[in-house]
Amino acid sequence: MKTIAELEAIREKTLKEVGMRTDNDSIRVVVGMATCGIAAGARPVMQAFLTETQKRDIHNVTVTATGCIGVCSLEPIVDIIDKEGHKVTYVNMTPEKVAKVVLEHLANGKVCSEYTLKENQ
Amino acid sequence: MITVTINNKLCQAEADQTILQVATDNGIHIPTLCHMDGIHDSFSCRICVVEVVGARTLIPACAGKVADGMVVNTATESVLSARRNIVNLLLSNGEHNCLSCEKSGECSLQSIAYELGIEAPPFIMESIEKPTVDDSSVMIVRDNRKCILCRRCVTACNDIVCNDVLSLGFRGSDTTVICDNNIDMGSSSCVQCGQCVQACPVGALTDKKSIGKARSWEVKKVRTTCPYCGVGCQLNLHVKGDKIVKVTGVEDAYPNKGRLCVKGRYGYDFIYSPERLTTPLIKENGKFREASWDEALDLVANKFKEIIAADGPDAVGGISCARSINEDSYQMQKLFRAAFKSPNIDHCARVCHAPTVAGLIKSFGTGGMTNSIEEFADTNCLFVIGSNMTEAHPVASTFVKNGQRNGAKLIVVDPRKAKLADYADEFAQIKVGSDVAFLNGLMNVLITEDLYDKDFVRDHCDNFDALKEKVLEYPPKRASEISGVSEEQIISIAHMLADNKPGMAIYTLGITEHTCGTNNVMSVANLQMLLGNVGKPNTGVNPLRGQNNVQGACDMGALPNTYHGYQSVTDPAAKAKFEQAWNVEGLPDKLGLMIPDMFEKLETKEMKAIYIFGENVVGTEPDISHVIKCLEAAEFVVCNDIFQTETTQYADVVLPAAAWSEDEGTFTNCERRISRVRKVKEAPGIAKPNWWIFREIAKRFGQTWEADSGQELWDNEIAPLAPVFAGATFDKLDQGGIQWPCKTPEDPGTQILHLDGNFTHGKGHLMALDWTPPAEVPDADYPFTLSTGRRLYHYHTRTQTGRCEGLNELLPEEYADISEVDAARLGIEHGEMIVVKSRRGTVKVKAQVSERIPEGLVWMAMHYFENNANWLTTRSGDTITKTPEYKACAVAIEKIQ
Amino acid sequence: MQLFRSHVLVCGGTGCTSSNSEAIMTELNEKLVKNQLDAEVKVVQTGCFGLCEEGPIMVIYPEGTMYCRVDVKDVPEIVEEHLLKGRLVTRLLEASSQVQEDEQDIEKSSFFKKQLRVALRNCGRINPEEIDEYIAFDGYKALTKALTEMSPGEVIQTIKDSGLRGRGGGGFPTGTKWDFAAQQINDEKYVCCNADEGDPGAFMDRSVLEGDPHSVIEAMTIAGYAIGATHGFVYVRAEYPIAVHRLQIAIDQAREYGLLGDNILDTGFKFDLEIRLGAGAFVCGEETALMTSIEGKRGEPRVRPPFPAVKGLWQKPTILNNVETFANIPVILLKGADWFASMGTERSKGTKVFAVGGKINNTGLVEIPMGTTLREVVYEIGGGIPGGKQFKAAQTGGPSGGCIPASHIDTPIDYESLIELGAMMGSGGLIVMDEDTCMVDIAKFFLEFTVDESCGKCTPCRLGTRRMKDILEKITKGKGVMSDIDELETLARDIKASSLCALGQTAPNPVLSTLHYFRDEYEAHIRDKKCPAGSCKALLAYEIIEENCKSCGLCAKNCPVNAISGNKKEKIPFVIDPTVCVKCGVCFEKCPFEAIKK
Amino acid sequence: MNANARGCMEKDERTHLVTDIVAKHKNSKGALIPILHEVQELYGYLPVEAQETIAKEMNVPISEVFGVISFYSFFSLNPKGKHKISICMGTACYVKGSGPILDKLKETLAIGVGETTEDGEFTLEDCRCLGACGLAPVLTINGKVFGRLTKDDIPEIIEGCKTEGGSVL
Repeated sequence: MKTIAELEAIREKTLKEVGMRTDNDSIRVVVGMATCGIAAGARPVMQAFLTETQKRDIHNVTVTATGCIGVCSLEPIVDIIDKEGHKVTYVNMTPEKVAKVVLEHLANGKVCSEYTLKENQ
Repeated sequence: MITVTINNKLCQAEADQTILQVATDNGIHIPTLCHMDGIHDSFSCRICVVEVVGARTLIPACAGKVADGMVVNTATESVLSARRNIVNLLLSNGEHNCLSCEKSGECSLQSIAYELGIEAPPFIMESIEKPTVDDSSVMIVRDNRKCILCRRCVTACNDIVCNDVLSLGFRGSDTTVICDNNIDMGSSSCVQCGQCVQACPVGALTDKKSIGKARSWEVKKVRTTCPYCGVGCQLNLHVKGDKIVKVTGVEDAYPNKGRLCVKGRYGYDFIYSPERLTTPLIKENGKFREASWDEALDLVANKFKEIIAADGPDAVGGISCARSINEDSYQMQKLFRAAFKSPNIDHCARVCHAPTVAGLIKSFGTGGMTNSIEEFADTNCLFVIGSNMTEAHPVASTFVKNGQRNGAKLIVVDPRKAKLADYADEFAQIKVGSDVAFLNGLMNVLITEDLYDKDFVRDHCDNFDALKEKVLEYPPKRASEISGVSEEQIISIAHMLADNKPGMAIYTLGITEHTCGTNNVMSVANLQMLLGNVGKPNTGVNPLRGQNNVQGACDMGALPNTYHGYQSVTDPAAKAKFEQAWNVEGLPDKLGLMIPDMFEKLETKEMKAIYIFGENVVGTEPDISHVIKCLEAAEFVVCNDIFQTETTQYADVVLPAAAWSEDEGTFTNCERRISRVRKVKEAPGIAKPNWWIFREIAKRFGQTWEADSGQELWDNEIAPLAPVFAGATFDKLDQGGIQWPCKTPEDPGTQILHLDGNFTHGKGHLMALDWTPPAEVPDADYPFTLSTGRRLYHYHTRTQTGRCEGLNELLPEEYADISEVDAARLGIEHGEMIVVKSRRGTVKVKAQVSERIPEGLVWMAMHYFENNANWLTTRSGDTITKTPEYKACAVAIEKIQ
Repeated sequence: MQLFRSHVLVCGGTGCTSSNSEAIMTELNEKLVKNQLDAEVKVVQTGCFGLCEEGPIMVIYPEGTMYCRVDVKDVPEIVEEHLLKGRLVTRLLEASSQVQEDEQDIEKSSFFKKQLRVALRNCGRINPEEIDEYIAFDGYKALTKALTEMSPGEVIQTIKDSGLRGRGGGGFPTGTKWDFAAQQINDEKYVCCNADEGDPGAFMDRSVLEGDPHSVIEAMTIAGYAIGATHGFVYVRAEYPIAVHRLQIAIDQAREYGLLGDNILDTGFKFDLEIRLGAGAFVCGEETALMTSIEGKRGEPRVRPPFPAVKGLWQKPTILNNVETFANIPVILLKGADWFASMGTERSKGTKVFAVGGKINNTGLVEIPMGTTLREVVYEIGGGIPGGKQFKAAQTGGPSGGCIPASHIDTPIDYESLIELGAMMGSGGLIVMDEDTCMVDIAKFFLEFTVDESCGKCTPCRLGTRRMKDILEKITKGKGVMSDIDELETLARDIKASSLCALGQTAPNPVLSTLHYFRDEYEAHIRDKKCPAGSCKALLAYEIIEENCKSCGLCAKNCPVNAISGNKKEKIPFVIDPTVCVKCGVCFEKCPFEAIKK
Repeated sequence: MNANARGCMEKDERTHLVTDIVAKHKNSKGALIPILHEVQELYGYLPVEAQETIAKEMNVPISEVFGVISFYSFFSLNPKGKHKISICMGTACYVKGSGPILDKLKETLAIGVGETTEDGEFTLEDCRCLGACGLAPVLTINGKVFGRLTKDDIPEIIEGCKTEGGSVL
């Protein structure tokens, strides 16, 4: 059982991890895994992130799931958040697109603009 | 008190009343379909909607509670429009044809359509699949085309009689009423009580036997009392001409509050059987010939005179009838005592509840049920021992089930897992004949754990120390060893009893039909006294009597030890009183013979003549071969009956009697309620009321008895001569039943005996009792215990039920119930013919393999002659009352190779 | 053979060599040795990558990271950051790679510009299977505050002051509901959460459970504290396996952290939750039916009063709120009633989530402050109607609701204005319809739904809705008569007035609403035997526009009943025989020249 | 025949599992529906013998068990086909044309809604909103989502189920 103080400690610690506003060295890949996302194919997309980063031996990436952001017609949606807290949203993702995003964005820090929201509206 | 305005009328109301109640009280009509007064409402039909000023929608009057200042309009255009639409929708769905409908004239839908001026529905709902007619049940037709889904039948089945067969299936416009898991009614677990039919406001459920017999406006309703078990249900006979065309329960009447069982509702047509006796019969050369009344009565009178003259009055004996009216039993005991001067009068209470009368008189001072059936439904604990209520007293069992569902703890103690056990919180599967040990075990826990009602015991009971000393010999361990009920369960039941008060004990023949029957009864009384459960509402010792008027036959003095009203024959004052009243001298002042003794004396020729009124002793007495031998040994046998029976075959004279519904009189049910029995037709041929027959015989003994009707007998003799009935005049009985004692004209009767612990004889008597085993226990040759009883669809030896359309179909033959374990061990298949034999006889019967039977037990009934259990039963009887031990004898079973 | 974790390729082509790649190589090897990476990393000098103006170039495999314009003094950083720690050295990446965040972050897109995420604050933001992440975003802070700083009465007062109203349909004030239950004296009370979202086209509750289950758990616990209940049930649609799974994980985690159970946060407060699966009955969204269903029975509604706050689940005082309502609770407690009340309109406070679907470009969930206009939702958030079609109406409130026609597109969305228009908020389905949608057909669609989902208990709903559906079917088949409209209106009024529960009382709304705004469409179906939207098959007549027909014969080839004739070779325009045509629409779909009209 | 009577029937292995399921839930209030969910998981539907076991073990009338099963569309009284096709009839899907797709399914499979093809391959159901409105109109086959459909996609999808023997689905 947690005390109120422990809860506060967890809050601070996790906020740092999730918030990425510190010297944390990880990039977060957040895949929308609500029903709409999954129906649209989010599972293979998430899997592709895991295999592609493994294949490329990229370790500083955390792949995690989240709920529905709301724009269901653009699912599967993936956010990539770098250590400065900058967020890039990729939409209508597929495993094929993931391979490219991993190489370009994760390995080379170059946004694949053609898959981002802006290009897909 | 609050004030409500309905249709501009100011109405006074109580705060928790519904709009419907207030409207009805004030003579304002609001139509309803699904509403069942006083019972759970489903609020589903919506026909009773009314306009409440200020409300967003219309409000159903059956659900809406009144509030002070509320303004209600019951017939505005919006209300009428909603009603019209509902009726149109109901009419447009299914098929409603009033022309041929049984319900026409008393159909709620028809009345509402009439009220709203709807001739025919303006459209037909074609999109709904047409419902079907389920004709599979023996007694009930379900015409789903007429069903309006008001759910009253479902409520009746589940919430009133708790048979849980009907339910609603599916959803939306597919919703239907289903039986079990949507199978047809005939294959379902329905016990055909017909409560659903009674509840149906339209023609969707009808009694099959009534179809085409009469239009509703052609019948008159005659209220009477059921001719079957001791519950004494109040019936409305629907009569056209002299034919009963239908039977319904009388709503709001005690004890049944409108409920009936399959026999009560559908077992009425035996009176119309072509096999009825229509004329006196005299046996000549082994054959019966018809005779005139004078010839037959002269013969009987002369023969009795002759024997009495030769061998004294002790050489004649009489067995009265527990199915006929009180007035008949009174007249027969009067005949024996006043005319024959013989003390030998008894009746079939001897073979069922004599231990109840003896035991409860000893414990409490009065030999009747202490409380009432209605109280079962709102007590906190129900202790049911040795009672197969759902089959033998179905309507009483509904109140027990209601009680359990209302939150009472239900404890069922029985060797068989009877149906009632399915509803129980605790079911103790006791070994046959171990009741005293089991009950002593419970009392041991109550005393050693200090759970008993010390105040009650101190203030209202005596002999506690002896009881305590005795029950201390029965710690749970020993009680468990004898009864087969685990120690833990004995302890937990004792706690349940102590923790849930008030509590009622209910028993039937499982307690009395033992060699220790009276002790069993007193043991139950001990338990209730110890718990302080006597003399208060919802408590007491409540024996359910077997036959419709067995309480009455006891009350009327058809017993060898008392005049009517339990006035002892050995009391000189009583003797003097009756000598004066009856204008005779030399009434016998000694105890008469009990039935088993009469048979023995017939066998030994010490008794010469026996007069059997309405009893089929060749079938109901134990050890049938012996009974036959005794009757054959008799010099003269007279029977009053409505049919030829196995017993009348041994008669020299058979006198044809008026049956139920052919005479005016009274029955007394097991809760001491005296209810009217009414006449709807004449007896067939020249058959006569029994009281008339006895009076005519008395006339031939030179006695002139004035009373010339049931009413005259009651008002002029029975009531005035017995203090306990003195206040119960026929006029009063005509307005509804009265529970005795009813001592003065103002006395409303007594629902609860021994009120506030004031027992009839002062203090309640606690009895120190030891357990004794049954007289005949299994051994190597006869390794099974046979126990007997009654099944739902028949009554005794089927003299009545066997002549009712449908009942034979529901139970066409006898079975021997055996356990799955024994069946598997002996290789007996369900439905296979087997042999059951005892030291007294052998029968061939179909095996019914049942999970409800414990290993080592065989269970049979006495409905069919050839394989009647009584070919096997033992004559060993209760040490005090001689009631035979029907519940235990040793038998062997064999597969027929 | 030695296995290397990484390969570093350094360009040895002329361009790069001239920009000092040799020195880089030397420095690289030196630093690898120093960091004891020489056994893991192999340095390879390669030929020209062909990007000489970006050179010298260094590529690191297996990642495939390409560093440009690498200087010798950059090498230690590359070794320490990238090879040792696995972090990119961003400043050496390709120049064009800078994140243009504003345009790339979905939350900054126009879809979100008008939105305000309160109930959905954590959805799409945290990992719902990690309680720590919820805690990080102030999760369970409201519970802590309630348990340690507030009395139950103060909690209820805050909710009352916030003006929060039930998000599941009726819009009853949440604080008042809680107050009723709190006032009951009983040894047992229950908190129920309605997650049996059944409106066809609404899925915000599922989204919250899938994206932010802890917010519901936290809110229900707060509710338990406020009314004095120790047990709660979440009634979820069985068709929501992911939501159920995540919720169960969340409950387990909360229990493990002592945020559910016997002694929550060591305050002595006791509360626990159970999930109950629905089983596919829309009526179980009605509160009394839902409770009957939790009790294990047929989900039929019960008559009210008594209200659930007095006699609810197992006859005990019970409050029931839906998921979205609960999701608002923790924030209200944290940020205060005033903050919440500052959003929205006079009588409708806060935000509302809508599931926007149908003929609209951006389908999905939007959360907007109450009072946002329908136009803003459709055109600014939803991105307009696809294919340049005309907005015809929006249907809100599902089978209980009605439609808002184009003429009222500037209506602010809140409880009162929707009801005024004959629609309702409902649980928040918002279906956009364009000129191709037939309003009679839509009304029929909803009635079909109601007929399917009516529990069958009360007569008006069981049979009345069916009758209405039959009439609508008749009309869409071209068999209607004008009096059908009157009958529909009478039936609708009587069903609304006399049904037992809200399902029946609102079932006629889609018909009344479409009749109100689109009566002409009904009349066209009945009088002219025409479906103006061209949607009701039976009323369609297909015709070939002669001047458009190129006599390609594709229509005739695809016609299943050979109703089309013409001559391809002789270029005779094709014609449809209306007596044979079964109106299947294949020709219409197949014609490449838009030569067939409905 | 008396209702008490019953022969010694062979007990199906699954009957024991049903008994276990009931035992697990028996003491919690309102247990019937959770039990039905688990038993349906076991059989794929709710056969009569399972209904009987549940009624007996829970000591509730079988009419109540059946009443509950038949009330809820999630529970099935009949076995389902190998491929369970559920077409979403949510408003979003309907507006985008799930009606014609359902018609096409009925035509292709020659069965109605709620029915199973004679070969036991396909069961056709309509369902309430699947929540994949972004992909409307959608259907699922054994849980796998097919979105943005037109009725022309149907024959191919059905054919795909047949040829792949359902293994990929």
